[in-house]
Amino acid sequence: MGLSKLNSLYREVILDHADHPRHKHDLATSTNTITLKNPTCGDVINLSIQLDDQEKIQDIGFSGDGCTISQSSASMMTDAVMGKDKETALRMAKTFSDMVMGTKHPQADLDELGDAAILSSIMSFPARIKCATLAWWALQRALLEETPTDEEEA
Amino acid sequence: MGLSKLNSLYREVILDHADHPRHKHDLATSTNTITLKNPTCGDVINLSIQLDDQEKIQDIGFSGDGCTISQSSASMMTDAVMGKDKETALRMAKTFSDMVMGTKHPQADLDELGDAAILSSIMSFPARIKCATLAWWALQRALLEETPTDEEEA
Amino acid sequence: MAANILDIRKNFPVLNQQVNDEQLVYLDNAATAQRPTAVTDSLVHFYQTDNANVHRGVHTLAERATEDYENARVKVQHFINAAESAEVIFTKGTTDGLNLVASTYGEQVIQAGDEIVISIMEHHSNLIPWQQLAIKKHATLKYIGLTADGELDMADAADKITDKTKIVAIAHASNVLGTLNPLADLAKLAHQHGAIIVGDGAQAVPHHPVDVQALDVDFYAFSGHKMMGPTGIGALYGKRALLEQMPPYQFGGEMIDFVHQQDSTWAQLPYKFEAGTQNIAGAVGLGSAVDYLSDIGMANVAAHEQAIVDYLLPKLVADPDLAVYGPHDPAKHTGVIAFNVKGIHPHDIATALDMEGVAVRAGHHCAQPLMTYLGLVATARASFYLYNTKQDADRLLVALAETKEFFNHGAVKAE
Amino acid sequence: MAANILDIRKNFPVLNQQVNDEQLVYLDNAATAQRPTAVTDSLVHFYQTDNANVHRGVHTLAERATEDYENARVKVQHFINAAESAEVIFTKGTTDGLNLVASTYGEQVIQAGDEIVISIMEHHSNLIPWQQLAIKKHATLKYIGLTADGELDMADAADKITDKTKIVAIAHASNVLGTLNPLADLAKLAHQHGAIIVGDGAQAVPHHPVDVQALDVDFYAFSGHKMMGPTGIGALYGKRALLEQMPPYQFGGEMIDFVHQQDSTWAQLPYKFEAGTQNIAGAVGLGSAVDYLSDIGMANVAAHEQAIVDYLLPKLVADPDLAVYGPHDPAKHTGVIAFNVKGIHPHDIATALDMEGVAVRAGHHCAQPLMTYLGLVATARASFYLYNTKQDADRLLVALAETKEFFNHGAVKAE
Ligand SMILES: Cc1ncc(COP(=O)(O)O)c(C=O)c1O
Ligand SMILES: Cc1ncc(COP(=O)(O)O)c(C=O)c1O
Repeated sequence: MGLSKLNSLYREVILDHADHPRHKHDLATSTNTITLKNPTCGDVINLSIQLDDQEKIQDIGFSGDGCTISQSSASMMTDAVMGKDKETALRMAKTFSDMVMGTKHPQADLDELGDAAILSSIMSFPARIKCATLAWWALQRALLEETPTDEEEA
Repeated sequence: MGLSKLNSLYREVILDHADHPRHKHDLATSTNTITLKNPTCGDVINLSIQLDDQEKIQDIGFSGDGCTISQSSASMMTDAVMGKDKETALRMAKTFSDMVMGTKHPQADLDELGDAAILSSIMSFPARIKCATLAWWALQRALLEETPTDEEEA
Repeated sequence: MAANILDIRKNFPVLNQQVNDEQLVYLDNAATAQRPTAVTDSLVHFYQTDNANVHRGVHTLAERATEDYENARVKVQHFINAAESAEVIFTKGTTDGLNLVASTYGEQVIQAGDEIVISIMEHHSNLIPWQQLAIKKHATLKYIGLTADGELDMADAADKITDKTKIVAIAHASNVLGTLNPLADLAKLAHQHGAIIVGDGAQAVPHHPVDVQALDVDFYAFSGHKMMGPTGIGALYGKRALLEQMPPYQFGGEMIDFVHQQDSTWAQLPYKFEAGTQNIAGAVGLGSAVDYLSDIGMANVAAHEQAIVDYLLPKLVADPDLAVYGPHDPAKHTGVIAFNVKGIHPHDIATALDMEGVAVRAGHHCAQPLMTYLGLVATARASFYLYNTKQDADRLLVALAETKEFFNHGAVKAE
Repeated sequence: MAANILDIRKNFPVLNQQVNDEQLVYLDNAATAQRPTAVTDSLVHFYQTDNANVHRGVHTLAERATEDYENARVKVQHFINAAESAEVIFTKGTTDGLNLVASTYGEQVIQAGDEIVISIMEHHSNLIPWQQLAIKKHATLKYIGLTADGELDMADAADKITDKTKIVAIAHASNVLGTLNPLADLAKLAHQHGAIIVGDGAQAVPHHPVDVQALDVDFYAFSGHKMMGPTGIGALYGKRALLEQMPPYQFGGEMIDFVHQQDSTWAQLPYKFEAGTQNIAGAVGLGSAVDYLSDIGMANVAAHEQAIVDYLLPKLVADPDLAVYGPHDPAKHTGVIAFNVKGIHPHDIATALDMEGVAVRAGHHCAQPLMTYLGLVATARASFYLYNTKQDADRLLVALAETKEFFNHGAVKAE
């Protein structure tokens, strides 16, 4: 029956991240923060990052509301980039967005994403791709210190 | 062959009126005048009427440019209304426009139109109905002393 | 009706397909309806026999195409009971029609300090044109709120509509709350204050008998694609006296009388508002959709949908895991049903239902201010039409139950 | 090409009919083209398999419809060689596209005293929007004239386009004179003076290879129905940098990011300019027309039409009873041929030719200022497309000879 196919999207690990999101908390201090909204569905993410002197992600946390995919993606993203330096994190964001759009990447790049690589399954659900990318997009823009337009700000 | 069907539209009498239009001249004096243009094709008619004290059409003349149908219709119209009183002429204009739109009229009304009644054939050529009605429309508006909008004026 | 529903479904080949290995249940009719073969046949027939550009053409195909196009206008006229066909302007759709009114009539009459009154349940298409007009003209945009059970608050309407109000613009039927608003009463109210009223008929014309003269609306816009017609066509009704005083909306071929180098004059109604080559085949297809719906009878269409609502709505309302928006009384609810399931995001619901072959929409339904007003970010929405059945409603109920099961523990267990 | 023209004609069932007991010869292609079965099939296929509203829909049909719609955009992009698909905006047609540019970019940049330069051969759709903008903004509308043989006068263009010029808007191909204007040269000229250039591609895209990047036009509008696509769909190309700085044209669903009660923000390109439900099936059909033309190859389409012009034009020019407008050199003339017959009004010609099954247009061709400039009120116009043949040209010649005969004495004798 149809619902069994859902398992290919909502893998156990995804549901687990959604139910028990990692790093879903505020940071005491942060060097880079951003709030982004997905206009299509209204999902929101507030992302805070603490970079150290070597531009390494010393701490990261998020808050916000959204669907299983966006919550889980944010959780997996924060897990994956914690402790990475800025450059690496930006490369991972690029790998992720390429991956969900179907652009091929070396396996090593995908491995670097950790749990997040599992979201390549989103490709079969085109309408949900934005749900998966919101967190990574926020990461990228926070690190590049791009200010969101007024509108994207919650 | 196809062209023979043209004879049903371009009857001898119609071609004759177009080739030798009656009353195609200016009037020395006139009580009612109008200039109308058919926006679709640019055809123009200048119509001058001399009404006497009893509101009878003492003289009528037209000038202008247009297709066979519009020229011939103007010629037949002026022939038909010459000497008629204003009320009769207005009734004839109504009969004519009803006729070409396919609305039934008593035979007596049609007879009153004289040669012009032959233009009922225009019904089978919907795109040309306006060519036939321009002159009658000018008559009506001249008699009712409606000023054309700036634009309709040549 | 119930007797021949299977015959009706045969007219919609698109329904006869599997989606994700399940028989399709199409419940996204508020977004767009499906088209009967009569409509697609009319398109193909037009293109393969009469196709030509309309008006001004002297040749036979042009005459036939013109007749087809103008006949379609007369069909639409009769369908909404407009006084004359010249009051029916073909547009691209509801959005196009509403923008036309805001950009012409609105531009002309709204001045600084004037008020425009809309409702909080408006679709963006009947909201942003007025919002932007108000911003541009330094006018005030006021919102009529809702009653506790999700209907338009008529007491608030009586408060908000004042002598300063120049335009009232209201959805005839809501695309979220499933309400049919009392447009005739609102028209009376608007007219008492010297305002005109614009009806957004996008969700009403496809599903209910509509009589623009009885409603006494000044303008009324709707879309072909939501009433089984083609995409890219719609109609705007306007009262002649208003249409005549308005400037044109777009400029180009067919809408002129005379064009000089430095000025131009405009054609008579309705052509003044139909610049350039129109969606001729689209109009013909809309005419054929009107024929199809008229043959069935709009009262029958409405009754069929009401029967489904009577059956389904109480079941949804009774489910403690569900929040159903709009009135809970089925008699006050159209076939547009927005809801949320506790703990499951509407996008997840829509994806899950799709896996069961049930097509619903999830999101803000182009009604963000309404979402904000209701304290929501999004909802799921199932919307029904003539070709839907009680079995479709059952399929929705079963799929919803399975979706809840899946997200609560099913999936994890399954892996 | 010549070898398979009969195969091509089989793709156009509408051509296979009798009109007034004669085999139809359709020579009104400049008004609208006919559609191959591939296009009507694509419409029916879309409606019967994928039909749904696009974007935001989570369910399978919505995903398929979105993919179909966006694929069509990419096809159009490649057809005119736009740099990216986001630079292709779907419109209702050329008129809609040109009005969009005048109402957004034009509104934004034109100020009192500025100049807008167009040509005297413009179609009303590329004339009145600029004329009305100039009137509204107290700007000056200037017209580039013609050379003695009916081509755009490039010396005059160099005079008229000055540093005060903000917008130049020119037909790529004339719908009366049968000229292909040097749009790339005009673009260079406009850019040298800091102006932008708008190309009206309505008569060019269907018949010639077009590369908007090579032309370096800033905007370029065309219609689907003149290039074998459905009615009610067209495209506007615009350079990203310009499109991004422009305000939206219409307001409604799909073109927003966030909507609050008193303000809103706009979606990214191209959606910012696509308010409300678009002509989704129309876009799919246009994509299929693009496929059809691309399969044949636009160079082949142009060559086929040129061969007919090479054959026909000298014969028409040689007839002392005919006045043929535009260049008399076939190499400089497209398949759009406007003419008059001495002593016979063009409407009478068109009616007579129709009796012979030959469909031509008569009138001002939505180019009244050009008619005035040429000292005419109207002309007849025969316009050719891919499916026309030299035999069609012969049928026109014979019918013209018989028409002359009829009006000179034939009919009277016949009665
Ligand atoms: C040169 C030119 N520009 C613009 C148009 C207007 O196109 P549409 O009527 O499809 O909007 C036409 C069509 O007649 C044309 O020939
Ligand atoms: C109430 C309402 N108004 C307006 C619209 C806009 O209609 P369209 O997208 O066809 O222009 C819709 C369609 O979603 C609607 O539901």
